[in-house]
Amino acid sequence: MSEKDMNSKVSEMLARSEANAKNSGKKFVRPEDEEREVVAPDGSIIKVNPIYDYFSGARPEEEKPRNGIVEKFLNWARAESIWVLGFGTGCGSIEIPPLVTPRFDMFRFGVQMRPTPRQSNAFIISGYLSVKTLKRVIRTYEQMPSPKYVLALGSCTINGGMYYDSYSTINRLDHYIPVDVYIAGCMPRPEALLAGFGKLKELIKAGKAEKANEYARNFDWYKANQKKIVKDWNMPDYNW
Amino acid sequence: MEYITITTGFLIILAGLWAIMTRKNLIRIIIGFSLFDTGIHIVMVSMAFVKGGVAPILDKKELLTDTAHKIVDPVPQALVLTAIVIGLGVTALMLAYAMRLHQEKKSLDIESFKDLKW
Amino acid sequence: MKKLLVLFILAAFVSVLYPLYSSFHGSTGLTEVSQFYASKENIEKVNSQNLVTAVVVTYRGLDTLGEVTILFLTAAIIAFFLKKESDKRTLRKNSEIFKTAAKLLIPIITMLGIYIFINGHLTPGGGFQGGAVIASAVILMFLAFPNMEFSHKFFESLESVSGLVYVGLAAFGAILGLGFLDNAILPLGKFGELFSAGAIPVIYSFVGLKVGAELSNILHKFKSVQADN
Amino acid sequence: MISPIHILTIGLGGAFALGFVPKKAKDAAAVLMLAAIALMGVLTGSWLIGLINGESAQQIFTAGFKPPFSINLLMGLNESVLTTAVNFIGLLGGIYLYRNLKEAGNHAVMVFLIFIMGLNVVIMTRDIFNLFVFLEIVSIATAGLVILTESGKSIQAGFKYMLATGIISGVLLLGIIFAYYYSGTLNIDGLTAANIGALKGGSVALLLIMVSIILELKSFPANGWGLDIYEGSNAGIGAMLSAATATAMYFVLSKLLEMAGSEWNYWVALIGAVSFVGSNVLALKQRIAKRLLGYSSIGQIGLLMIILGFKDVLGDNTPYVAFGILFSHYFAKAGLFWLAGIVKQNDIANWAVIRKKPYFLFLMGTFIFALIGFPPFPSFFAKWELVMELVNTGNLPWVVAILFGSMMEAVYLFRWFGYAIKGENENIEDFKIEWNKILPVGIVAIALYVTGYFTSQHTDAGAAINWIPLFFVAAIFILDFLPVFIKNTIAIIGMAFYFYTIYPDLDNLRLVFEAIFMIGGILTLIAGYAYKGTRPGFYPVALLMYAGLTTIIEAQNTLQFFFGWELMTAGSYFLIIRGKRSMPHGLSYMLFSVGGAYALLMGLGMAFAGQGSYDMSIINSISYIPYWAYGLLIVGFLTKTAALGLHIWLPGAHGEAESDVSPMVSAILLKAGVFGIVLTLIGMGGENNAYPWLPYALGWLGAITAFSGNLMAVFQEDAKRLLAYSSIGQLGYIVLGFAMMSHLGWLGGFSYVVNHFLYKAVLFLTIGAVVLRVKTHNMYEMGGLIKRMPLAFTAVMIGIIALSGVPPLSGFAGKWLFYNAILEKGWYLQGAIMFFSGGIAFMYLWRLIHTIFLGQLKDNHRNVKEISIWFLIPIYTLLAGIMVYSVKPQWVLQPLGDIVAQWFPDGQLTWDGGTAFTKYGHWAGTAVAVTIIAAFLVVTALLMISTRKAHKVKQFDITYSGERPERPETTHVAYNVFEGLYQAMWVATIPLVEKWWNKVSDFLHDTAGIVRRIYSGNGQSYVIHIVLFIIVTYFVIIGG
Amino acid sequence: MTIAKLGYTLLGLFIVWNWGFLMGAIFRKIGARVSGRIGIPFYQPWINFFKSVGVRTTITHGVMYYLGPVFRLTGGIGLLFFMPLIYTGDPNGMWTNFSFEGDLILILYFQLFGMLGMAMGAGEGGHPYSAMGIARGLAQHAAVELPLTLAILSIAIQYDTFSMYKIVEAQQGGFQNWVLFTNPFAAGAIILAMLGAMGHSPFNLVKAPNEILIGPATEYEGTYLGFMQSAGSILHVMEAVLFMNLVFGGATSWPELIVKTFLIYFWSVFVGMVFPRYKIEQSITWFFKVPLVLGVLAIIVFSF
Repeated sequence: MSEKDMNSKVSEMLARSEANAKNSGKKFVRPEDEEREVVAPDGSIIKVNPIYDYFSGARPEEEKPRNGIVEKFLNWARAESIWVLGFGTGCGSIEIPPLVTPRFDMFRFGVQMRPTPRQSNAFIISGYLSVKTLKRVIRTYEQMPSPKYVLALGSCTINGGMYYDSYSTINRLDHYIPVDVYIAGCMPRPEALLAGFGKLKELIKAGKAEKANEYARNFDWYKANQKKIVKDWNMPDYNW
Repeated sequence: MEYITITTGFLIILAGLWAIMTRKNLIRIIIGFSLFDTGIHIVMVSMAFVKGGVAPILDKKELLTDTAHKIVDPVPQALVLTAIVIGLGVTALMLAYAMRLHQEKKSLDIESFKDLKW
Repeated sequence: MKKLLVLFILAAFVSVLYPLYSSFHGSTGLTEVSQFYASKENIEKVNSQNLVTAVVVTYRGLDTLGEVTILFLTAAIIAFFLKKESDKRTLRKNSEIFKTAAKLLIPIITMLGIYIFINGHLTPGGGFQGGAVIASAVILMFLAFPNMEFSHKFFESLESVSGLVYVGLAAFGAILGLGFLDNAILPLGKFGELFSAGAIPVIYSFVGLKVGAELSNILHKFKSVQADN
Repeated sequence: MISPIHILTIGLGGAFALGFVPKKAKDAAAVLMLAAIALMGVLTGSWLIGLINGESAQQIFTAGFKPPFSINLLMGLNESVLTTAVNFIGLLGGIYLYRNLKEAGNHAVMVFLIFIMGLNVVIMTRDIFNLFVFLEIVSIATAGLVILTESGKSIQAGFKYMLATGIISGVLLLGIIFAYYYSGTLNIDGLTAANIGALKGGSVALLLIMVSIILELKSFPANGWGLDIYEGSNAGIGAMLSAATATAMYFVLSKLLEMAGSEWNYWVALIGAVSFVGSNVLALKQRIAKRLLGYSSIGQIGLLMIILGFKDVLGDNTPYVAFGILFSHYFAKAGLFWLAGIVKQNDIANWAVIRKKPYFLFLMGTFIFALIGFPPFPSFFAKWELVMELVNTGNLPWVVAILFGSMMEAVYLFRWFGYAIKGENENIEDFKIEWNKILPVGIVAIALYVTGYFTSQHTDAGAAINWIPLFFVAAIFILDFLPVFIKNTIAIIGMAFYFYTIYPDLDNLRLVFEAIFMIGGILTLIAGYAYKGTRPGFYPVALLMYAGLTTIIEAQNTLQFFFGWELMTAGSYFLIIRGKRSMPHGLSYMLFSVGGAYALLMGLGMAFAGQGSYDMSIINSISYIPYWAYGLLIVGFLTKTAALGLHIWLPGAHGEAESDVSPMVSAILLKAGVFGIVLTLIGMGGENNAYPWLPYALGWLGAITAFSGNLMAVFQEDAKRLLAYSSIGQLGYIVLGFAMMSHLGWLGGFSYVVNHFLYKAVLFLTIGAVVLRVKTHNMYEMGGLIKRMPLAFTAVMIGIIALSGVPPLSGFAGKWLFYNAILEKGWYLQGAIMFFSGGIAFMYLWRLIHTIFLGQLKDNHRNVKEISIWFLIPIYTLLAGIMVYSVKPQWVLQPLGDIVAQWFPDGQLTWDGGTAFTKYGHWAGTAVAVTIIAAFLVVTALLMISTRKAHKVKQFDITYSGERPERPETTHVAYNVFEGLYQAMWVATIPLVEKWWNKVSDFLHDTAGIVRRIYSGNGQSYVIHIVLFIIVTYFVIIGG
Repeated sequence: MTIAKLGYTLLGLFIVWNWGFLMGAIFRKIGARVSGRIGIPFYQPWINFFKSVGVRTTITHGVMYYLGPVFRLTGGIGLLFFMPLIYTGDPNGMWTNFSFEGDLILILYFQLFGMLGMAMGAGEGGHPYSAMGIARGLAQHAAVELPLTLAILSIAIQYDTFSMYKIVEAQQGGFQNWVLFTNPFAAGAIILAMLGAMGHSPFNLVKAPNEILIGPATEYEGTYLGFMQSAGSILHVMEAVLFMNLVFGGATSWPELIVKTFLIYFWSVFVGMVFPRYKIEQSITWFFKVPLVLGVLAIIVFSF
């Protein structure tokens, strides 16, 4: 299929879906998220629902901390080994790279960047968060293994900041995912970020950074908030 | 005597071959073939000739004694008879073919019968 | 260009044939085989005045049988090859002189033919020559009377009968134990007379009839498929 | 007994009598003709029986005079055989042409009868002029029969034929009359006595006679008219010309050759060789079936002329050889021509239609295999004898010419057959069946098998052949209509029983291979239960292959060995070509096999030379140019092991074969080549052999094969092709191992042989079963199947670990032995290449398991089931074998070591309990396995404890930079995975070998395309060819 | 005897595991100091390990995903089992581990065990970058193996043995007996090929952080990651031990082993600090140039 054919086909599908949505009064579904049928090798037809079939989607459960000393030791280890997910989600991500420079050197605090959420336990939401990005943030957050921590960087994450009336950004981050540490400012400097890490360490060591469990506990509330603002929700309810 | 005939015979053979190999018209080729055949017949007859011999028909009394030294060789003559008849048959058949070929393509040019090749 | 090539080929072919030619130096005597044929006892054994006929019909009778077969074959092939008869042609009328002459000549020619093959063992000529003469009479007939209906059934029957008789005579010899095509199955008669040479005149007569019939048949076929164009 | 002269009486009498049959009684005429031919057949047949039973030959004198004064005929043994053959084929041909003849009328019937009669006389006559007359009868009758079913083409062909034969007979006549002039006789025996060739002009006369007879045999290249007549005439007439006329003319040539004297032998052989090679090369470009058969006929006659030319060399065997080839040609060519008449397709590509009636395909296959000289047909035994004798007498160039010509013949015949088996046949009109046309075809096919059997019984070596497996194959063939389940059970029981009965008779070496062939065969056959329906044709051909394999093992003499080899080739060819897209690969497999078989034949011939025995032990003591002999044997065997340069058939053939066929041809069949190499190397004399360069070259070849096979496997997208290339690589290792000619090398080689059988069978069976489920070979169309087929995945995983040689599984045994052998032998660079190949192997193995079983499951495979239980049974049986071998390697390696010790006695490998020691290192297979498995279990336990609550996620629950994947296809890394490696190593992947073979093929085809333009279609140019042929032969033979 | 040996071997395993972690930290530290930073604390790897093992939720993609780290760790442990660590003059000495079960060839092939398992495990994770990383890794591995094998064969020819112990034994008695000096071509090939085996820059395109996330391990988390970290540290040390035994005269005591492995490791890190990452085809081509030539020379020198 040539590129031109492909384009025309895609636009055709798009138009059809839009028309369907308009006619049936249902929510808009991207063409690629529509249910589709594929032919199995033995000729039978298989229905594929791209939003649910490929995902586990099970609800998260609260993970009880272990007993006493073990948990304390582990909390110390977690505090001294903060692996930050290296995703820049907003304008504040420009404040993160200086942390690896000799001037700030976050490594000495046991903080380092990891490229994959699977191996990270801290997530920096760096500044304003558009609705579009929020969807990705939610998926990424949910994919991180518990215990996990969120640092909200900049005032936009607290109340929307200068974008408080924007049609496309969120106002309060903690309506959507639980936040451990807010670092106020517009933008806060890297020192502030380091201070935030220090605060986070304290919280972890004190066993107070259990926001992942809070998310699981108030899962329905968070989900309702998320779905309210994200119009084209095309993920399972929980991303493992 | 025999040299004249055998030379003639060979020349006719060559003439026949020339006609077969160069003429385009089927009938001419058949004539060429006929010439070729005839040339061979003449060569054959030349073989039979024995100096001073007469035809091997013993219609005179003196021929009946010591026949072998008085007649020419009867065998090539018998052979040539057979050969002539065979040549006749072949020529007749070729002519029949030529007729049918002409009916097929309304042409007698041998170049036009090349449907089978390679 | 092609002619030059052919010329060259012919020149080369001449050089192939040249040794044959150059080593040919005439014959000074008969070959061993011919001497055998010309020896007195064998002349008497075959009892044919015409030695060539003796060779053709007896010594090399099998060749002759084959040769007759070839003519038969040719006739048969032409018969089924040219079986599509074309439409009748309108021909210019022949002149009266021609027709009259033909009427006069045809029986004479036929007679001559019959004479030639009956006397094949005595005088030059024989079955083939006689047959050919008869066929020439038939040609004359075709030319003179183109619209005359012609029963080829007769010729075909004649052909078959003659063939069968020939083969029968030949096999008869073998059955008698004398040898295939031995002429001694019939009385040899007196040398130089019509009824001599055993089966030779009989065979030659049938050969003559057969050849005449076959050639006529062939000619008839050629005639009947000729179209006007 | 009735005198043979009455053939004439019957024939001519019948023909003349036909004149009386009324025109309307068409059936009567045809029946009369058939009766006459039958009568002639009975007559000659009675003579044949009489002469075989010891009656003396009879001279027939005509006219009551003795020769040379009258014409005489001879009825000897040869004459009786040939006249019977002519009458037999005449009768069948008459039956075949019944309707045509009937419609053409009495005249045509006469012509046919006279034609047959003429051929009889041509065979019997001893007078040269009589010969001429009856030759004319035959050729005129032919000219008549050509137009039996009239078309423009047939008339043209007939005219050219008449013109050409007219010239030829004129030349013959000229020769005859001069011969008479010089010798005074026309009798052939008289002429022989006169020795006219000694005279200057006489030699030319003789030349003209000989050349015109040779030309009548349609010798290349002055044979355009002959080809035209094959193409233009009715197929039934073509059959007559090819079978009957050629047979008679061939005998004429043999008669005259005696007259011409022994110096003509050489020239006849030379012209024959030119004709055989030239005509077969030119046929390469031919696509019209009947004309193709014409080329083939001319080629076969050329071969027969070679045999005639070597009659002094062949001695008493001449009739055996000549009749062997002649009868194969005679039956097969007649059969094929008749088939051409039934199928009525000109273009060979359209012959696919024959498949619509499968038993016709069987007939066609019979004829084609008979023509090329496969067992059990007479031509096989004749060709064997011919090559043996020719090599024995040092006529190697002739053997090369014969084998080259045969090879070319195989090319076009198998291409044709390939079209018939696999070509597109949907849009071609089906052909009609007329019973009178099938009957003769069936009879000649049966006759081929029967004569084949009797031919084999003629020699001691042939009589030793064990026919039981073949009869079993025939029985299965007859039972082909039964459902798979029953046939499969019969086949398995039959093979098991056969193995049980023969294994006590085998020595250990043979037992190893026989076990691989038979047990492997049984296991792969078990997989056959997965198929439904009757699976037509599968069981006969599979068992044919196994019959061949077991014959190779059991062979007591070289003929048996070669017999088995060719049976195996034929069987495997049919097995391979069963695949959906396997036509071109089947062809290339066949061609390489045939080429290899010819190399083998020549090698065995050299072994025979100077030793005069066919016993298998002659390989051990070749004295005649032994370097070449062993080299040829090895090359022959290497075609089966697909060494680099001879490998291009393998990937396609194995890749496109059916699921349970791939393991048969890969895991089992390739070992036949290995067995051959083992035998050859043993024959060369073990360690201190006198031919050091051969194993050295072989070793390098093995190493490079291993490298390039593995490298090519890395870049395959097709799972089965990947495994096929992998087989090439693995066989490279095996070849390298045996080439080392040391105890360790051989032990390594044997270890690989056993191992490769085990894991390649596992892999091919599993992948084949997966392919059956997912209906595609392309790996990138699969993925994630571990979720659906865990058992298949486990099998593949164990298989690839074993293949890659990673300890603790069995593959390591071979590697370890190899390195020790390499160090001992000093073949370091080869060893390094081998190790590198191992690294490359790792890549394709990962690719295989990753792209099929791991990664993303495709939507359409969501519901596929685990592979069939009938595949799992053999797979897991084999896996058990791998595990046993892995954990207790000494159980396998010690017996193998004992076998190797027969030829390489010095015990470089010693066993201390479970530990193997060499001069260089040590390896305790069991202990290693225990250690690794223990560590593995401990670590697994630790991990299981700590991740006991792990949440099982689904395929798209992966980190995707905050996004989610759209489709499995775009998320599964499978296509062109090793692009980076390709960019670095593309130079090594240029298919030079394939290009080279393509060049060779193009060259031959182009040559054929150019040279065949001499057949311009113009009758005149054919005359020129004839004259030129005479001139050239004159200048060559007599010389200016 | 065997039990005692097992004990010693496990002790060796423990030492190697810790040394691997420490060595990793030291090099991180060195790297930081080179760029003027303070860098991680030396105990950071242990913390990371415990943190990883201590995660609360974990996922699994399936059995093979699960077994991937097991294969890898078993590969590391097995390598240690078959490798004589310390030369004491006694072929059955306690620190020769289980090397009586197999020789150099076993070690060479067993290296692939962990790689194969990891490749399959990462494959089942279903992440495209894992597969890419593995594809690159296998390709590069094959290219590394060629000069390495040539060099190893050359050493085997030199000492006429495949036994690791004997090779070490033959190098005793002063540094002039080291392969480094007795067989410089082989040593050169090994030293260069080693760079590829260690997987540091410029040959780190298997993981290629931030390009394909971190390659095969992209989907692994928690305990799996902890196991892989352990396996990585063991394998790093064992690779270094292998090269030490082959080229640098082995070790007669633990301190010697530690110093030598440190230096060997330092070499690869040093190169990594200096050179940027190669693309896969560049990497392969490079191994086919210099190291291969050296390897062939090594063979030629000792075989003729």
